Amino acid sequence: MHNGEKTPLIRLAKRESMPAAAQWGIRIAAILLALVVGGLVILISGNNPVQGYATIVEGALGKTSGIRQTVKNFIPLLGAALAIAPCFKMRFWNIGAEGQITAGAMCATYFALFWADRLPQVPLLLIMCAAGAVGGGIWALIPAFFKARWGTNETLFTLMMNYIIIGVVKWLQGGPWEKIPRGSQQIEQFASNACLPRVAGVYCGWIIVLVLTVLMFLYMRYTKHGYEIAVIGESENTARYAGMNVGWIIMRTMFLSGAIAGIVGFLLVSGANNTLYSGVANNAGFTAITVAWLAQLNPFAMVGISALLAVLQKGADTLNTQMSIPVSLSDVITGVLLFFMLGCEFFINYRLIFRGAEERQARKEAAKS
Amino acid sequence: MEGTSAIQLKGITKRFGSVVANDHIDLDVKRGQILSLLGENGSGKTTLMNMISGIYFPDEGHIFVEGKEVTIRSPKDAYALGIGMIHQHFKLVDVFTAAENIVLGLEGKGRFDIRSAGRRVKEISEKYGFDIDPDKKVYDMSVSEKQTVEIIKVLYRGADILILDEPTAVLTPQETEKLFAVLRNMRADGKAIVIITHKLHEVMALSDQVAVLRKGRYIGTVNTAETNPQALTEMMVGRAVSLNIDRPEAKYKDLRLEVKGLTCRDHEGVKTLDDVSFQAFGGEILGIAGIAGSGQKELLEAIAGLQHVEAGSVLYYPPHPNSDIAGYHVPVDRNGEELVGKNPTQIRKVGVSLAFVPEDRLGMGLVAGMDMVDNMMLKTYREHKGPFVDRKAPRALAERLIEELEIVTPGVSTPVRRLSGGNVQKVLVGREIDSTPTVLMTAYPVRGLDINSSYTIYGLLNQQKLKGVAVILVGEDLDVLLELCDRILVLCGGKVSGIVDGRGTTKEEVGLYMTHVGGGKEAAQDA
Amino acid sequence: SGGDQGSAETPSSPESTAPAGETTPAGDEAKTIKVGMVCIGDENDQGYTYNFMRGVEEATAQLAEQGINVEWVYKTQILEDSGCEDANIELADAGCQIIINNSYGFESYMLKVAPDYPEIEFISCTNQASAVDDLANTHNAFANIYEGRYLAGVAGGMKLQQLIDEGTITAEEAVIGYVAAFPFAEVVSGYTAFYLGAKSVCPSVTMKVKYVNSWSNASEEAAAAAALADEGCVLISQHSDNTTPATAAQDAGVFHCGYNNDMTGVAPESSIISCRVDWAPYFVYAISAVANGEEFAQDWTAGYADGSVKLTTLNEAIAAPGTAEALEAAEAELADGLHVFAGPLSGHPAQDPDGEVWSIGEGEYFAESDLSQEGGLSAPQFCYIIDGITEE
Amino acid sequence: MTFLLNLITAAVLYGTPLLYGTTGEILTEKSGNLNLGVEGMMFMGGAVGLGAAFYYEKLTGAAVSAPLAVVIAIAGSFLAGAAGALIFSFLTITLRANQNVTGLALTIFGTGVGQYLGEFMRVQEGTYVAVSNTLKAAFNNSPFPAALQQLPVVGSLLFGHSIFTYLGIAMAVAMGLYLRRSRSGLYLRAVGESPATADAAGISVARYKYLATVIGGGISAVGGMVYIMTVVGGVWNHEGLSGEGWLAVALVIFCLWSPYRAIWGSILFGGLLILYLRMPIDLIPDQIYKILPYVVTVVVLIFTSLRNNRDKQPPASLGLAYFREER
Ligand SMILES: Nc1ncnc2c1ncn2[C@@H]1O[C@H](COP(=O)(O)OP(=O)(O)OP(=O)(O)O)[C@@H](O)[C@H]1O
Ligand SMILES: Nc1ncnc2c1ncn2[C@@H]1O[C@H](COP(=O)(O)OP(=O)(O)OP(=O)(O)O)[C@@H](O)[C@H]1O
Ligand SMILES: [Mg+2]
Ligand SMILES: [Mg+2]
Repeated sequence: MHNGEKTPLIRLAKRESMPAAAQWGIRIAAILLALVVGGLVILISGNNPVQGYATIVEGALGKTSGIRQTVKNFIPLLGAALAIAPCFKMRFWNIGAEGQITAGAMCATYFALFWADRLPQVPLLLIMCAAGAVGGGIWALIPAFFKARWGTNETLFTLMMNYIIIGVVKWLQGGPWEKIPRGSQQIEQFASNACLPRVAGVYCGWIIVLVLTVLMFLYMRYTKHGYEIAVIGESENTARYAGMNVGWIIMRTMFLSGAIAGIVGFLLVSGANNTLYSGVANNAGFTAITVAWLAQLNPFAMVGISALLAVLQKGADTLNTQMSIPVSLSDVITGVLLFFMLGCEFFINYRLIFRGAEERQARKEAAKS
Repeated sequence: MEGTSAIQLKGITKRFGSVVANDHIDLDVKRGQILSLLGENGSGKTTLMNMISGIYFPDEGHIFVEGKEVTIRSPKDAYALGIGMIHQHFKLVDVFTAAENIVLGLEGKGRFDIRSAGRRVKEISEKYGFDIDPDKKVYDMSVSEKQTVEIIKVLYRGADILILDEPTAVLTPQETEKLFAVLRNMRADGKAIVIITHKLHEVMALSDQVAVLRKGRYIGTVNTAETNPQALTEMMVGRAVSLNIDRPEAKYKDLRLEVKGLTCRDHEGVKTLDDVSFQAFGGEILGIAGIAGSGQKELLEAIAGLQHVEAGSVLYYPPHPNSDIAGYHVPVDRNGEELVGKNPTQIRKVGVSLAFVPEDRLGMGLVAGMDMVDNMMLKTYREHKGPFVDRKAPRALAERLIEELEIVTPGVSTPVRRLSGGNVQKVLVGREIDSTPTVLMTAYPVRGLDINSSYTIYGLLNQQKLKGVAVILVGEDLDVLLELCDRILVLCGGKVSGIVDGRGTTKEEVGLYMTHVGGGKEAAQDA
Repeated sequence: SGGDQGSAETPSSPESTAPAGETTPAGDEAKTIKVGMVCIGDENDQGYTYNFMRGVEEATAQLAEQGINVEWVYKTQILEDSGCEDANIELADAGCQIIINNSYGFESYMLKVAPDYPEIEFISCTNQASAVDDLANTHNAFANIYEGRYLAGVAGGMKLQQLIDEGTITAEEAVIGYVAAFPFAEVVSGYTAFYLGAKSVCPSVTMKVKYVNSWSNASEEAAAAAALADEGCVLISQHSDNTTPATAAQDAGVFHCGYNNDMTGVAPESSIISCRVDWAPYFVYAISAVANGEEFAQDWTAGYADGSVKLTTLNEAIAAPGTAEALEAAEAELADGLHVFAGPLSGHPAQDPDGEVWSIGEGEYFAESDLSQEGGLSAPQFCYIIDGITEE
Repeated sequence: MTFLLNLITAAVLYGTPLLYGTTGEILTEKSGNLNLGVEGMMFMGGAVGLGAAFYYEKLTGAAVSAPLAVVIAIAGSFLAGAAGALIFSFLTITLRANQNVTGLALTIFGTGVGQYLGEFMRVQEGTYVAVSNTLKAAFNNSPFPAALQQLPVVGSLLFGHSIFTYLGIAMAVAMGLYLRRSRSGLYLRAVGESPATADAAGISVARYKYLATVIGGGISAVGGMVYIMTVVGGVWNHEGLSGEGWLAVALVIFCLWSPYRAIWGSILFGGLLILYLRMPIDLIPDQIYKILPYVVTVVVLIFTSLRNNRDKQPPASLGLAYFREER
């Protein structure tokens, strides 16, 4: 444009597509940039950032015990992200995975506490898993029902459901399920037949979530259900027109999502903690939302991103122990990392056009011809 | 003043990704004139106008208003230059009143007084003969009321360069006439008006000049008085096109669908269909005419099982099992199958297909973000056994449609969102026809389509009719309905106000039925 | 004791630990012991873990004088879940000879790790399983904090009696409000001791207890204290971790006795005194035993007289005249073997308020945390709601 | 009677921080931005607000001016929240990131920053970070003369609350008037309902969104400061805010995006928070009692969707990014 004065300094245009390599280049650059900013945060807090990052990596991946704990952090993150994926694909903003995990954990715990003396390990674990799935599923089904029937806002509904179930577990923990002698606010540790066996030093949940990753990928990509979910996510009207029972599919998908979250709950009580408490989900349900989103709902990408966050979590813990850097500081760094990763998608989807860039381009072309 | 340039465009270029929507376009809009902007779908009309009204920013080129070069960065800049645009898709806030929508974005001094704005609105609407309640919420308004609000919005701002993007697509002939009267008034006031429309008779009736775009390029401007529809079409399309619509006579006609006393209500309990009865025959095109919102959509949806039916029945008479729908007259020997109470899948299974093209054509029939393959299987994905979807058959179908219907697309895996309007429509109609229906229902199949694409669609419908399919066509262009349909059913306020023979009726007769139930009788008396 | 809250010198990381040998007095050979500690909070919590850290500080200094260097390794902000198990493993793998778990909920996880490391001594504070488990390397320890609460109760009771004597309140209006975490023996034993201490100097006193069902929830603790004040309580005490009961008491214009830390800094107009456990004696005892290759008790307790329970500085500005003397007298009695839970007492089991009446007569006493008794435990056992106290 | 008055007084005390958190979020959401980072912003506001008052007092010593301290605390917390909201705005408005996810990230970041600042001050001071009694009184006591406060019944009911209650109510009323009656309020609502429409009408969508979100975030964060200075007594406590921000998000739904309803809604929620302590019901365990606010919110959510009143729905574009050239 001529009167360059008034042309906007920067304009935006939507990009058609970007080669996958370039996309990942941008994402990795964003992560590196975030680490630099995070390093500044560490520096300002009066610590050595290089040493800090070395400690994080060393703590999370250096020793077997560290790796085990990293894997332990990784399991619920990946599991919950997988649970969230189909809902988000359907544009159903389920932010209730935290509660669904808790509900599943609660139902699985019922069998661990009251059926362990009657059943051998394998059937007991299967029943606990099923109970967890049903519990999480039902907890997710409630908001889904109201959404399907009356269009009740699911973001806020599922959010509230988290606090409700956590309150219920607090009550069980200090009331009917409290161990004897009373007053401890704790539920008895599970009998050994209600505990998941370990594989390579970590309870076998990691195998389960990795299998779930593949299944979820197939489910979303190749099944009729996956197709229906994608159609509803694009347009409910179209889905209805195609003869899909939208309400039913919403409920079915949410049940499935809740069920997977519930299985994660089962893994947490049976594998990790061998008992139930109100904080059993420990924010995995919330963090998984960022995982699912940053992975663009691709199950395999979720593996990588949950691993990254799990390393950061464990590393933060080491940071706290070894350099007495408070846990709060690692929350700040995690926040910064998420900000950068969220922000960088913009540069993948849009193109910036700077003032005068075109004239220069035009002049160049003119010079050529 | 008259005849001087209001807006001049020089070398305007706009790209969307790899699409060049406008390619070095020059245009001259004069004061005191109505300029029609004509072009096939996707030729860049809307894009060009959006750059004048500040929605988009040009990649290259210069805009002059009153001879001075300007930079329009936002709609605000455009308003400041006296440019107002009424968009193809309404830009109104549903939960606001008319008055609130109208004053939106206006710089104001002193206390904000919505009531005095309401009075101004009343004044303007009285001056131009609109009828609008400033305190009515937009969500309670009909389409034409919404458009009225849009027009008043522009007038309220005192714009003297007015752009209307397909304003008549949703209006009845009477409403269109009213709008044109207003536009002529404004022309007399010395305003510059650009109108985009696909209806050539409107172009001829209203405008002083016609500018034509083709595939993003500017082809030329002609004086309306010196041209005719045939010539304009050739400019648009780039080659000679026949403008006659065929109405072949099918060999056989047999009863396929009988609707009796169909009644539906909407959420608020208002009757959208009121005791509707008619018959549809294989081998004929039954047109459905009516003012927008008279129950057309509900009628088709009720038959297709997408609407809750309060009373009445829809009986389906299948063709004889031994006949392949393609043509032998076989007497119906059954009592008919009740469709009310069946779900859409069951109804589709018996052969009743609905190709519904809503205002937002990607909104319902197709999934915008999915590619052609996935769109092909939208209604058939269940047929295959097992939990997995089969993408082989739909892929083959997509490839066949691209070939047969000359769909322009980079490939079967391009999201249909990226296709142009006409091509999207072909994908949709092509898929429906492929399901070999015995009843094909379609609403506004050519809405917003250019002449060339429209004729392709008409041809497809005639083809089906000749195969013995019962075609039900909801249309908005009476000229087309009169030329294409064997019979025309007219809806008025959810009631059937008349069923006329397409060959023996006139536009006026149908128009009367559209506005009065039983209006036909008066018309008959007059005659 | 409010003055030495500085944390700058607190050894909070391995780096800040004095290198072995530096502080060793001449003559003795230097011994270095590596001790791990799993903490529910960290020293910034100004309450429970902070109090442990002060014990650590003190014990390290004392042990250095004995020629024992302690290298501390901390795991802070550990939740009462399997993270605690991981923390214990990590500390064991890091070569710690002693691992201390500072919160009640840690024990069940500690017990999962202990069998795998028979050479490491595992300590769980405020707990009781070592008496019943069959592991030789698990230990429990808790000081007789009820004695501290009894003394704080005396200071509070003095204030109440003063208010009665001045005519500010009637004898019936001498009501204590108690913000309690959870309904179990440690808490019940504590508030009963506080009540008995107050009653010993103000016979007409009664007490109301409200539970917040959390060890640490600032706003709910404040809400409970405010509710108690609104219900007519004129003195608030607490068994919870925050200072909000003190500030709420000050807002309501009533008095307060704290726990874990000196609270006069935040509520100078209402906080009279606080009591706390001093962990230094136990740490010195356990660590020196390990350093010297000796066995040490699997269940340990000590009281006020042993310096394991302490009072913070009395807020003279608001305390009743004669409080210091009354405290001295009570301390002397405790040293002489006074039983806090002495008869006549009667009440109902806390877990079963409608159950059978429990009582002991004149001259009898409930042997709280008395390891010399058959089945005695360091962890508190007294769990009755006695007459004069109401729970909600 | 006294019981009821006490209950209401306490409900107001606990409701006042929520009132700020909620009205701030209402302003934000009216612009179409769903900022789930309220908890984070309130956390930052709490730490910075307390810190501002604390260090101001430390600098001036006995010469401290209580009203000025209140102003400084408000300004400090507002700026902290506004800074958090600015990050959110930049990411969601300029970079068009997903709002739900960005909000959650802001929660993580904000609680981290708030907690870190609180601990940092604690370590620096080596003791409690607490304001003096003089300042505490300024923050907690009623601004009205004692004579008014001592009127029977109405005295404590109307005049017995802290300055923040009155400021909060005034702000909520002002915001209600702004949204309903002013030109710019109308435009803001238009942006939240249909940014494309607002844009075509010449309203600067980005500017409105930025301003509403940043100011809204600031107001929410003042709630964090009010919480620290009143409810928890002007001392930095280890838990920080314990979920107050999420409750504020719930309250936004409860009051159907109306600042007027937020006034009584926040008092009701404040009451529900503490009711279990003052009106124990034997049949209902405390833990179940405590989830009442959430249950009530769910019920309201369901009822509003059942009634389907067009004027009581969330802003139509809530949670969606806007790009002019998007189709
Ligand atoms: N989101 C998009 N990204 C890239 N290209 C697009 C996109 N949307 C549309 N296109 C391009 O636009 C062209 C035409 O599409 P469009 O839907 O605008 O048709 P149209 O002619 O404007 O229809 P109508 O007349 O009904 O408005 C296609 O060739 C396609 O390449
Ligand atoms: N926002 C957009 N993003 C991507 N492509 C676009 C966009 N707007 C328009 N296009 C493309 O630019 C071209 C011109 O579109 P435009 O809408 O201007 O056509 P039109 O002449 O108005 O057609 P119609 O008659 O269908 O309205 C088309 O190919 C269209 O797909
Ligand atoms: Mg177009
Ligand atoms: Mg167009």
